[in-house]
Amino acid sequence: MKLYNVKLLTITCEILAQKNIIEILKKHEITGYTTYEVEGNGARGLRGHGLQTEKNVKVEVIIREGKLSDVIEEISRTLFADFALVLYVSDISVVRTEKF
Amino acid sequence: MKLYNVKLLTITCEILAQKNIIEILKKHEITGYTTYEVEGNGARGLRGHGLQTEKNVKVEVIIREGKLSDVIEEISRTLFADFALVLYVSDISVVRTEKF
Amino acid sequence: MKLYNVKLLTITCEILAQKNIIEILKKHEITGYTTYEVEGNGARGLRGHGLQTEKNVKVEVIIREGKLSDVIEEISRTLFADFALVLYVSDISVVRTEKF
Amino acid sequence: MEILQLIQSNLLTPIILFFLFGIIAARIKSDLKIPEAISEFLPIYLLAAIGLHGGIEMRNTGFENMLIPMFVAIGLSLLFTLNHYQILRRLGKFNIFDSYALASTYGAVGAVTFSVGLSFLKNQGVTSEGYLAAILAILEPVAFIMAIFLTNMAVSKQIRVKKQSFTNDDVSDIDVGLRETKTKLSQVLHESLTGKAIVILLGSIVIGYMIGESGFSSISIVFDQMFTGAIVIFMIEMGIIAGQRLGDIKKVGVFLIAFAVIMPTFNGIIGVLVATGMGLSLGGAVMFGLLLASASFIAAPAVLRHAIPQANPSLYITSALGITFPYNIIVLLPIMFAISTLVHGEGSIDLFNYITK
Amino acid sequence: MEILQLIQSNLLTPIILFFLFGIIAARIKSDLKIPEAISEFLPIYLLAAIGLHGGIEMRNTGFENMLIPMFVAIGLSLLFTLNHYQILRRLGKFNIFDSYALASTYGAVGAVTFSVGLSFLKNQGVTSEGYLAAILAILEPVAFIMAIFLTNMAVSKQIRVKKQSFTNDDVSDIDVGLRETKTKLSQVLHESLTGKAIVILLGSIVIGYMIGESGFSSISIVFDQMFTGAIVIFMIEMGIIAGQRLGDIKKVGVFLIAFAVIMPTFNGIIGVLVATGMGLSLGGAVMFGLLLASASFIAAPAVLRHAIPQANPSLYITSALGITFPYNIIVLLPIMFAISTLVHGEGSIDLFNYITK
Amino acid sequence: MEILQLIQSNLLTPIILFFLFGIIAARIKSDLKIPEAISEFLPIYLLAAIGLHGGIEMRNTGFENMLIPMFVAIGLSLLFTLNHYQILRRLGKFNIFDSYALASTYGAVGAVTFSVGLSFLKNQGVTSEGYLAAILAILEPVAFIMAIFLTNMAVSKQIRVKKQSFTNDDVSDIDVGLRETKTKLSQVLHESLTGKAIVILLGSIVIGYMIGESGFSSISIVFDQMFTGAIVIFMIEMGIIAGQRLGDIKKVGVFLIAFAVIMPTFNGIIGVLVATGMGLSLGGAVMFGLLLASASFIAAPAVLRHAIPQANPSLYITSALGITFPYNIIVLLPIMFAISTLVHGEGSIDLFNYITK
Ligand SMILES: Nc1ncnc2c1ncn2[C@@H]1O[C@H](COP(=O)(O)O)[C@@H](O)[C@H]1O
Ligand SMILES: Nc1ncnc2c1ncn2[C@@H]1O[C@H](COP(=O)(O)O)[C@@H](O)[C@H]1O
Ligand SMILES: Nc1ncnc2c1ncn2[C@@H]1O[C@H](COP(=O)(O)O)[C@@H](O)[C@H]1O
Ligand code: NA
Ligand code: NA
Ligand code: NA
Repeated sequence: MKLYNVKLLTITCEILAQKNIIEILKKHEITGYTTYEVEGNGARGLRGHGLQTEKNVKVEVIIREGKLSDVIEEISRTLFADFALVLYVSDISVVRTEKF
Repeated sequence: MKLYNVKLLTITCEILAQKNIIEILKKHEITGYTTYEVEGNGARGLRGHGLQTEKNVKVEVIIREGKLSDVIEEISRTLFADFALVLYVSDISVVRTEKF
Repeated sequence: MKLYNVKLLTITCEILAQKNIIEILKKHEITGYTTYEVEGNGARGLRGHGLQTEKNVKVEVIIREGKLSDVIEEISRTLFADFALVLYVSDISVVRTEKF
Repeated sequence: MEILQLIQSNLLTPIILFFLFGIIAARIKSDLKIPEAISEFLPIYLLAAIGLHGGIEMRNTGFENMLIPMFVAIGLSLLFTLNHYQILRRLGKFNIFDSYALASTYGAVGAVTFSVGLSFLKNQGVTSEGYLAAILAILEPVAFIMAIFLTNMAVSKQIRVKKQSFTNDDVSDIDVGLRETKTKLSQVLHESLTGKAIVILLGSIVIGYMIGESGFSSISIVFDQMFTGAIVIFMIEMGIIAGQRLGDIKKVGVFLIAFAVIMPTFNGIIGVLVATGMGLSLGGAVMFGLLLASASFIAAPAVLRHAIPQANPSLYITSALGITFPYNIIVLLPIMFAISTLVHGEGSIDLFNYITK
Repeated sequence: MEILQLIQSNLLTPIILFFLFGIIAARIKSDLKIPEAISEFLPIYLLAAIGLHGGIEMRNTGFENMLIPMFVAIGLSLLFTLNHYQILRRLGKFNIFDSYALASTYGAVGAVTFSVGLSFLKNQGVTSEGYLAAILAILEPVAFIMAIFLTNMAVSKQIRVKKQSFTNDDVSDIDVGLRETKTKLSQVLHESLTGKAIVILLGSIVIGYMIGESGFSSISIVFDQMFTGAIVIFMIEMGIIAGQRLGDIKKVGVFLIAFAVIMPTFNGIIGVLVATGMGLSLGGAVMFGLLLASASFIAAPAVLRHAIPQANPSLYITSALGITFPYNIIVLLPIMFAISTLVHGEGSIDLFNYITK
Repeated sequence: MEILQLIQSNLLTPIILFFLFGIIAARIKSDLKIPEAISEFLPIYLLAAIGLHGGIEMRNTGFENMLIPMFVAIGLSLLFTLNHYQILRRLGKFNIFDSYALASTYGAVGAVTFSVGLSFLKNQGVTSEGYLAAILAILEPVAFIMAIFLTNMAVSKQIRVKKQSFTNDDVSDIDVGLRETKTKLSQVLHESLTGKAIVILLGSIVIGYMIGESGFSSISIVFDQMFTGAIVIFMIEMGIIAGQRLGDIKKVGVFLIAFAVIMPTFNGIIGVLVATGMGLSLGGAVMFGLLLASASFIAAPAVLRHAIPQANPSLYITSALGITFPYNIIVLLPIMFAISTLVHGEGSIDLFNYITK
């Protein structure tokens, strides 16, 4: 089975920033993503206990290398300052590269 | 600590395909896997809202390179056409290679 | 956007071992991590059904290569024997390396 | 005229209003939703309550007279499923998979619709035969199993035809295909019979039968008095989900929209008449009609996605949940009640009571 | 003296005791918690119950006389929000973002506080005007919208000032900024109005109005009789969350602590007096005061985090939930009740009944 | 003879039937399950209800006479735990870790069993002393703490022995080991005392005591009348989990199966007799016996997995939940009721009433 190299962008952030992330993705014409709620600890303290709005969410995006940089740049610029947020990139391989 | 290279196969699909995936894994004598429910968006639209049966699930399998190709091939052949499904492979390292 | 290479340590284990993992992280002065509940199958059988205490959890830690080995070593030594547990390491890149 | 008044009076019950409210909430894109755990629990609760109630009734009245209605219901369900298939395939020009999937969705029954029907009757002060809960349980898998069987037959035939026209290279593949078909059918049978809806329903019927009224008293506040309130909460979620699907209705096409309204009306009215003919009570005939009129939207995706994965799920879910369900509980239920009242010869009096009430 | 007795008697109700219990459980680091699905569902349930109740009352008593109290409430809420802002910005030296966020948190209303107030009155055998539920719904977004509008005005001004002092390179950026501001405001408006709290509350009021007492009877066990029990369960979770925040109280500073106690007292007492002046009943005046006294802690983070992301959420959540909420339900509610009793000229008799009870 | 009739009559209650139903559902591999949030919430609810009830009773009857039963219960629990250990280690040939884990699982108490017991008595129209809820809370950690203490002593001894036989290289390691043991014990103590079960139970007892009957009335529908219905729902899930474990019973071995039946019988009957000797009522003696007979399966894994991680959890969970729990609620409870009736000298009359009822 031939596999093609693409990137996986993973964003872990407070749940109220999810909408902002999805909007940024949409702006860059990315409509494929996977999300799920998580708990966590970081610079802004323990998150995921207490009020519903204080949970974290992970957003995972399989993305071509070409779009990656722009998306990361916009997330960094608009969200890093105000929101609890961590992001990272990994190398992955997929079967159907035309999907991404 | 010596680490050994293996593969991580990640399948994100509609929850009703989970059983099919697990069966394919079993057929290839893979009994180790991790699953969790997620939401997502893709070619088949927004998933994870509404009816229970319209959620997505992620299935993660730590797997030796040897078996990888066959598993991917069978999933592609039997499920790609009918189910909302995305899969990717990443390189990982583990401590206890005998477990996989 | 300049990206920096770090490691992602992923631990999948029974939920009652989560506290032990977090303590080990704390001991190595790691306070950033993300956790979420999962189900799974492995050497200790199907987990995630039945009693609350029989679920699994995934703990993900973005970590500098320097600390990685010690953390893995301590987890292996103290928890491998008694708990259902699997761990792996992947290569990732981040924007703000000073966070980790 | 009276029917319109019945419909209007039904519209003003909390169950219907909260359902419509849910639809509106979804249309204005509100973030309102009933947490998953609650909306997953409520059908279990509703089925347990229905089952207990049915079981207790059966203990009181015996279940000898249940056999005929049950077999008639099964027969009608199979007949209707075949009928749906012909209509969808011939007139609707749907492919074989979608046709069978839709045919069985409408041949099967809807437990939520049944709950609403019971509440409707309660509201009218009318009772129904307890064994109808048992028929609900038995009817659940019938239409699916037939549709799946027929689909697999059709597929096997296609494969066999291919086999003859191609070279022998694929023979083993085809054998595997045939074997898989059989496995699938027995799997679906097992999955259907052990599906949570049937299991909790049958279990509760048996338990209700064993404990009777006296054993039930200690739990009647939870399993009887809270019933309508629980449906109301569930209807909010059903409304939200139906509302989210309204946008997809255009995609299902005019033919299916018409099918989703006309077919249940036809099936339901026949059900009421047949049931009356078999001697069921006014309320029992309504519930019998509702069984045949209702389409499955909770069980259907779970069963059909495995059994006929080639069928497009948004067709059968959208039409069953987005069109037929609202139509059934808002419009058809009062219509069937009026018809049943009429054919039970108590028309004038009952309707009068109802309207003046 | 009598007020102390009222407070003491209020302290010994299950609602308050389970809230304090939750705080203690959090402080001793117990792993007790109400599962998320339950604590997500309970506010929806409480608002539905409040709305239904209010709607039914409005059907009984008409809602002509609701208009004046409503506009007065809106006016007071806007006035108070501006007042909060001045105090926080001038005296408290908070930055513009935190000031507006806090000002609107205290200008907005708290649905949970409202629920506790209704239970308190029920306990006293006192009723209140049904339309107050509608005022609760209408008041919810008012303070937020104003604060967000003013914040965006201020930010735009800052940007415009920058624009004049810098080179033209950033012009397009600034235009984008201004456009984004407008989008944001209309987004917040839409999000507020379609937010689950308002939607379920308004929906239930309308439904309550349509079904009336008779339609409600079938669901009154769930939506009326279980109300206080449900609040009790919710208060355990509220106590736990408040308890977890107690540690952060030091961080909010003495000024904000004082603000979080004095401001609600001031707003609430004015509310009681104004309401009494407008002719509201004893209980109605208490609830009107409570609307103005209460701070929002469930809606606030969801709205403000998007609208004023620069504001520090732990400031407004901690002060509203950790200080004002306990103060309001334990201390201020009985105080307002005593004042309302006094100004309604039934002081001696009612208080006497209350205390001897 | 009468005991068989008691068992049979107990079998036909909704609680037991739904438990058996859950077992069957699991055995036929149905996908039925109670959503996690609900089954996580129900024990909290049940303990709150038990606690409130107990607290109100204690307010009515005083708690002076609670001290002796409490200390006797603690004494018996410790004694039984030691006894279990000897039997398991000597006769059962289990290793030290499994022996202590199992010994304390059976020395500890089961809150769910206690709930079922209360419902059983309610069903019989018999009351029990309110302070037994407090004894339930106090007894919860006792057996665990002793077992953990003894396990750690044993491990330290082993390490010390090793230390003498090996070179000095490991000394620091051993010191660390000993220090860790102490930390562990104090951790377990803290975790046990702040564990959700104890916290909600003690808190509710105190609140029940403070509010009394009159304060309880507003929440009695939720915390009293819904109690049995809530247990029924929980028992479905318990049945499912027990059913899933039935397959593991072979793995625990004949010895442990016998232990899981004989030991509770022995402990329970002694409990009933001792309680009767101390002057507890008919129902109180049954509940006292049940406390001693019951094994812990919700608290046990959470405590023991941390404290004695070397022990195999499937041994103590399977035997406590899969064998002892069903045995206790189906067979032993009626037996203890019969014995208590007998030794309370009301045998003939009560049993007669019971059976003819
Ligand atoms: N080192 C890390 N490894 C994994 N996840 C992290 C790490 N640091 C932060 N996070 C996650 O990112 C969220 C926001 O981080 P922060 O902005 O540092 O509070 C945290 O709540 C965690 O869920
Ligand atoms: N580009 C992507 N990145 C991450 N997840 C995706 C992506 N595309 C699809 N998915 C996930 O895979 C599921 C099925 O995708 P699809 O078959 O394209 O509808 C979606 O619901 C998402 O959860
Ligand atoms: N090969 C695998 N791939 C992914 N997850 C695994 C694998 N093996 C085990 N796991 C996860 O790790 C948990 C503990 O594994 P074990 O100790 O083998 O029972 C399982 O319940 C799974 O969630
Ligand atoms: Na049907
Ligand atoms: Na306010
Ligand atoms: Na015991």
